[in-house]
Amino acid sequence: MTSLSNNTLSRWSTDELLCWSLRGIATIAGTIVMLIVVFLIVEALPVLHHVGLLRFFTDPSWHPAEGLYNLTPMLWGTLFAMTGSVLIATPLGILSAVFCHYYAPSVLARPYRRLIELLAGVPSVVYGFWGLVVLVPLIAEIQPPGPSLLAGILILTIMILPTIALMADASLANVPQQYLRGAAALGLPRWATIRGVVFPAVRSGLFTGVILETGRAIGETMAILMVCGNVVQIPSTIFDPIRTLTANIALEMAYAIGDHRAALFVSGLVLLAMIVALVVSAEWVSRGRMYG
Amino acid sequence: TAQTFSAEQLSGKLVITGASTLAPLIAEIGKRFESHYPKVRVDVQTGGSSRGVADVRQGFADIGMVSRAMKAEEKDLHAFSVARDGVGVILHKENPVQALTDEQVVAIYTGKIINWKDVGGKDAPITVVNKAEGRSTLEVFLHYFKIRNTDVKAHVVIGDNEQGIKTVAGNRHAIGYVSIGTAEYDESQGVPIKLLSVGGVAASTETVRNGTFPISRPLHIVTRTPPVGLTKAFIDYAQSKAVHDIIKQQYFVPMVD
Amino acid sequence: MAETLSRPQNLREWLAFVLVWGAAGLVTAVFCWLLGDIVWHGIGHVSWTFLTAPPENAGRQGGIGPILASTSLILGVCLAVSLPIGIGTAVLLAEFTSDQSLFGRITRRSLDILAGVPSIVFGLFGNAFFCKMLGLGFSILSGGLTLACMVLPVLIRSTEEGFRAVPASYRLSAAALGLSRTTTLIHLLLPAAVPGLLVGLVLGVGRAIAETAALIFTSGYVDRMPESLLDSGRALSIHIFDLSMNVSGGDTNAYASALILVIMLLAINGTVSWLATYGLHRKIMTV
Amino acid sequence: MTPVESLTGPHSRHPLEERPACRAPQPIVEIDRLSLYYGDKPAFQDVTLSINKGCMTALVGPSGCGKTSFLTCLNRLTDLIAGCRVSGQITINALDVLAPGINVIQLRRRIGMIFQKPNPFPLTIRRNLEFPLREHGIRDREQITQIIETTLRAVGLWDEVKDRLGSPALALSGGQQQRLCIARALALLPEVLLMDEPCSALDPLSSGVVEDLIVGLRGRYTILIVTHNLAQARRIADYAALFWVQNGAGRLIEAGTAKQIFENPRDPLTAAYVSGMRG
Amino acid sequence: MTPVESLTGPHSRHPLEERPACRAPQPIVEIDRLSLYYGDKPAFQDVTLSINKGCMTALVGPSGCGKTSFLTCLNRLTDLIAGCRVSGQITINALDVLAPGINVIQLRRRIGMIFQKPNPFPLTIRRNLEFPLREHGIRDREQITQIIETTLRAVGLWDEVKDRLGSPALALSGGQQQRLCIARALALLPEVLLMDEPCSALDPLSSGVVEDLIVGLRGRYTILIVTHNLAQARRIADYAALFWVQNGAGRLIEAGTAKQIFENPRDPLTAAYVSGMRG
Ligand SMILES: Nc1ncnc2c1ncn2[C@@H]1O[C@H](COP(=O)(O)OP(=O)(O)OP(=O)(O)O)[C@@H](O)[C@H]1O
Ligand SMILES: Nc1ncnc2c1ncn2[C@@H]1O[C@H](COP(=O)(O)OP(=O)(O)OP(=O)(O)O)[C@@H](O)[C@H]1O
Ligand SMILES: [Mg+2]
Ligand SMILES: [Mg+2]
Repeated sequence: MTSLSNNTLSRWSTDELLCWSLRGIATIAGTIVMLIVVFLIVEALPVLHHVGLLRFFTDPSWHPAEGLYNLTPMLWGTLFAMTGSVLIATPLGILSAVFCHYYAPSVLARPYRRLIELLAGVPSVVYGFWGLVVLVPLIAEIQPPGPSLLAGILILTIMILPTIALMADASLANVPQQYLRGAAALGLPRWATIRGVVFPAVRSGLFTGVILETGRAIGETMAILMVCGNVVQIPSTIFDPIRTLTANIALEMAYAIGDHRAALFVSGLVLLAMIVALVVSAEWVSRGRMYG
Repeated sequence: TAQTFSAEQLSGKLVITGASTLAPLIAEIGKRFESHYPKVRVDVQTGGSSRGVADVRQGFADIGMVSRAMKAEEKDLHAFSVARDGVGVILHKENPVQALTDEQVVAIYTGKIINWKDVGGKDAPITVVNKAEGRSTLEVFLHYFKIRNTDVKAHVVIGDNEQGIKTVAGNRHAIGYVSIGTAEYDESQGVPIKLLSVGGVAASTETVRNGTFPISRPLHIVTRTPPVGLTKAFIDYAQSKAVHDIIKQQYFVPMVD
Repeated sequence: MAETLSRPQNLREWLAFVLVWGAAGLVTAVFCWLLGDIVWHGIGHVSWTFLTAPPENAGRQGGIGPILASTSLILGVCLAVSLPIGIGTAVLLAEFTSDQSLFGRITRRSLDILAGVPSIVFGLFGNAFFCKMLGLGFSILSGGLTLACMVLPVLIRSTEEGFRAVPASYRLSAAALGLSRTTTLIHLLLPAAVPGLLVGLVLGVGRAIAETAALIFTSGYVDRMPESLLDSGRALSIHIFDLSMNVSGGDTNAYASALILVIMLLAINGTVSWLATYGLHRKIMTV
Repeated sequence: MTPVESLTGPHSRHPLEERPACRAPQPIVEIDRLSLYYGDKPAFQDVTLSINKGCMTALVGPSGCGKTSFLTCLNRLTDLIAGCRVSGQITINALDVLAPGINVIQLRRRIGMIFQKPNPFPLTIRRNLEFPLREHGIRDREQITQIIETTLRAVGLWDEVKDRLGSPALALSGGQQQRLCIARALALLPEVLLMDEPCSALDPLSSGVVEDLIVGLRGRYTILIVTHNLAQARRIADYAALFWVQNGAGRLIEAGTAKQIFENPRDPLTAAYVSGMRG
Repeated sequence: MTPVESLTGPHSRHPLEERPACRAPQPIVEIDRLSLYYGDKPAFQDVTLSINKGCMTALVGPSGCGKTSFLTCLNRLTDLIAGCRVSGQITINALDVLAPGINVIQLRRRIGMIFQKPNPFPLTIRRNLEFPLREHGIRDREQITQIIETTLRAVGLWDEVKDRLGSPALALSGGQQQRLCIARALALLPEVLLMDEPCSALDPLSSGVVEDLIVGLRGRYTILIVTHNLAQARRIADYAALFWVQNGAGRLIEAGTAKQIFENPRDPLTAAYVSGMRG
């Protein structure tokens, strides 16, 4: 990679101006994160003061109206829903992009891409609504009650699929032609080329896609609230209802007061901590090489 | 009443925030109010009862909407009830169970009865639909049946009424409780649910209105200081007979006839 | 390139073939199911008056005219704010910061975190910060700004990928001619990075137009035709949410509104890619 | 021992036809009235040529006359290019190359190709060689290790890389990369090798090494080599063919033995090209 | 008229010093103990060399010995490479090139550079030339049109492209693209021209044309040319310098007049290189 960073010596003021204003702009992104963290902490402070952080993990249950604040089941709920959907959506999304580039005749590739772009913009309430009236009754037929971890995973999968699919699509478009021609000249069949040559070449883009989709999966609120059942428990099967941290906030924030309200902001903080853990471990996995 | 002000005297913007249950009703009342007083604008926002209380206290809103009885620690606010709302138990339409005693409801909600055959229905597990912590429907329901929320063994926890109705409509073995007006309307529209009578009284807006139905909640609007001027005019208007048709249109029950 | 005619040769190739087509088929099927549902229930209510008239009786009757206006304004504010910031940050990360530098790492990590913040937290934050602290109240401006914060990560990340895909030779040859970095950026790199930017834009617009939780607390619930950016305005997705979850008997209009939203999105995505291919072709002459 | 003799040793994993030396001209590739169009634009037209078994044939001509396009017809790489249309006939060892139903994968395995710009995959050195072998059904670990060593020795790369087979192939120098690409092609035991200016992107030292390697392959493989370097063509080729652009499309101007083309050209264009160029 | 004489005509938009022929050796670029490191790895070390005004100096040596890296020091393109560190001293016309505070933009304007791979911008032919001119403050439409014609004539491209100045530069052939790049550099009236193997990516016909062009520039510009083609270096250079990798870093082995280096090399490495290579 080339970088212009060392070239601070030029006397061209426009360049300096540009560099510094870009830095200013970029700082905004960082500042927003800071502001959000500070905001969450300030709002959560009262309850942290009263009950301390530990009880959010050791209390017998989540009944904030009665002073019980255990968040652990929701932490698991969030983790299960996220993991499940990322595990399904990632291969589906990547295969979708592969379809567009290497399998679909061009008359199909274009509308298919458009279709995925559309999926990216359907509001989460529509997904949730559809899940509630179509998907959940279907699941209820198999194994009551219907609203369940499974429903959440399926809806989340549809929702995050476009993110990974479009990112993968953009990365595949950048694969140097010479790799493809080299592979073809060796008589490598299509899938072998994709698996052996294309995927290694687009690691960085795929990785970015996974990070973004995971973020979206963790953060999704409305749809998950409508299909997951929202019972605070650690699920023992995928047919059990769960509640995620986001659903917890959305569900109870509207009518919560005092410590209950502050406790919901602790949910937000815990969620943020989860995201930070995710980002850090992603960095650790890639060891800084993936972004190159 | 509202007619004490002439259309010219009143002007300005009224910000109302609070319970989402009340928002469509107050918004419609606001629109009619605006049509009487062209220089007035009524902005209705949602966010929940607690948000209404908080916003009014901070002076961020002129009026708050609270869809429950006022709590002890909210005595600093001035509350005005605008309508009532009954809470009724619903089942899927195909469920053969026609009535449940209060004890049976309690047993179902506390997990002592988990199969419909124990209350005269088919052999199928019961799906218990409960409301989320903090919702006034929940509080009213629990209060009437004298259940502690920690004892409730729910299979699904929901937020808004429509979510409850859609959940029960999509699961033949579910039991839930929602706002009676909403349920009545949906039932009339062919949604496969049915309202159960409670304590022998049929659940309908009619029984809520005449006071015989035992589970109901008042819908309030609140202010921080005693209302004057525009705020007072609006509150008076919202409590007047002139809006009873709107209240009925939104499937709530007017306070007085 | 698609060598669509050659048949899979061995078992693994067949399996992959089936898998890829299967995945595409599955996605298409789910999509058609979902969209078919919306179209089926909604198409009957879409008419010119539905598009222009104000909602009546809490949205059960009437149209969505003011709501469309508010939605466009919110989206406009969101893009007007997030595009410059997004592109600027992407440029900084891709062109002016090495992968190892502390500033770049911190910014990049912050963005990853921002991407995972749930929209409801954005909503509460936007309400506290824009509505109350900055005194913007419930307004289209607050809503647009909150959305801008939300779409930034996706916009920046994909634009950055776009810049990384530009060949290094452009930068070297421009520098060797004594062109300033500013010029190089504006005239060469930016046009060449547009494909990446477009992915970001499509994803960002999609996310912004579909947002509910963040807007309830910021741009508000008022369904009057907005007169200024400081007026409260109800977004289409909130309207859909309210009709389907809060207003009994609102389902059909909810479906119709969802249909309009999908059509709106189609139009936006179409325009964006048209602008890109044609507008770009005038500027950048790749053959 | 020339580098390639070692190939016939442990490497002969299935009965190979005796690799033919270039003595009696015995056509292995027959090209009949071949034309190629990109969309409506012809790249070359009406080329009729036969390539003899075990011989090295050099294709020369100015830029854009369709040499690369011509090579890509022979292994059907043209299939990858949207809007590319080929007409005419190509037979390799009695196989009709342009027939729609043939097994392209097998065809390409039998015809190796080396590109102008070295194009190792973004994998390790070992994986670059192992991966195509596995795809072509060679699974045995030991055999693969064996083949890797043999082919790397054949291209003179073994001593340079044997300690770092696990490092990325893209970290090699240009010349090493090109030799790796040749090794990769040789590992599949092709019958015909197509080389598209294999040395032109390399410095003279590496270029010299690669040229030595190619000379070492002569007589063992049927080789079709495109080169800009007339001196090189003269040095190493048995046969030569000159392409030229006429009326906007490439044409085959003259073909014959290298000796005849370079010393006794019949066509005035050929005479001008082989004499007037700088080397 | 050599192609370049026309440059001094309508093109002399500001008083130009008389362009010097290469007669009396008069140093214009002085390089003193220059070393360059990529991270910790040295690309070349301790190079001391002076370049004479108006002369053509050829840099030769095997791949990876640091020739390209050396060129990029002279116009500070090294600034663009993360982790690249340069030590030593370079003076061009008394200007300390490596001083932190100098105006790099102006420096690069005075030092043109041509790359191995032709790299026109993805713009029209006209915009390729116009765009740098505008950047350097030449705004007058007519003057720009004038300069475009003059430089295109100077590189012998005018007749080929005058009717399609508005078409994409990337649609030109390789040789045309390279000549366009040279025109683009010449349009800025540089004092020194750096050329990094300007012909190696071209076919012999185009390569010949470009070489003719470079020969035409000789004596008009101070030119530093990297080439793999020893025959070419011999033909066109006044001076020559040989780089070689020793102990993992490039070194300057020998520098002198082209005649001396090619005919009477002092260093045995030089002797081996200039004799043993293929051309
Ligand atoms: N994919 C393509 N689409 C359209 N035209 C092409 C394509 N590839 C090559 N051409 C055109 O076809 C003609 C022949 O190209 P080709 O690359 O075969 O020539 P070449 O003899 O190999 O040239 P060179 O020596 O420069 O490699 C040229 O005019 C070229 O512009
Ligand atoms: N950006 C870079 N980062 C790290 N190492 C580099 C970089 N560019 C070049 N090198 C290394 O520096 C050394 C000198 O490279 P350079 O490109 O200057 O050689 P060269 O003489 O121009 O070679 P060639 O004839 O192949 O162009 C090589 O070992 C090369 O691998
Ligand atoms: Mg070619
Ligand atoms: Mg070089």
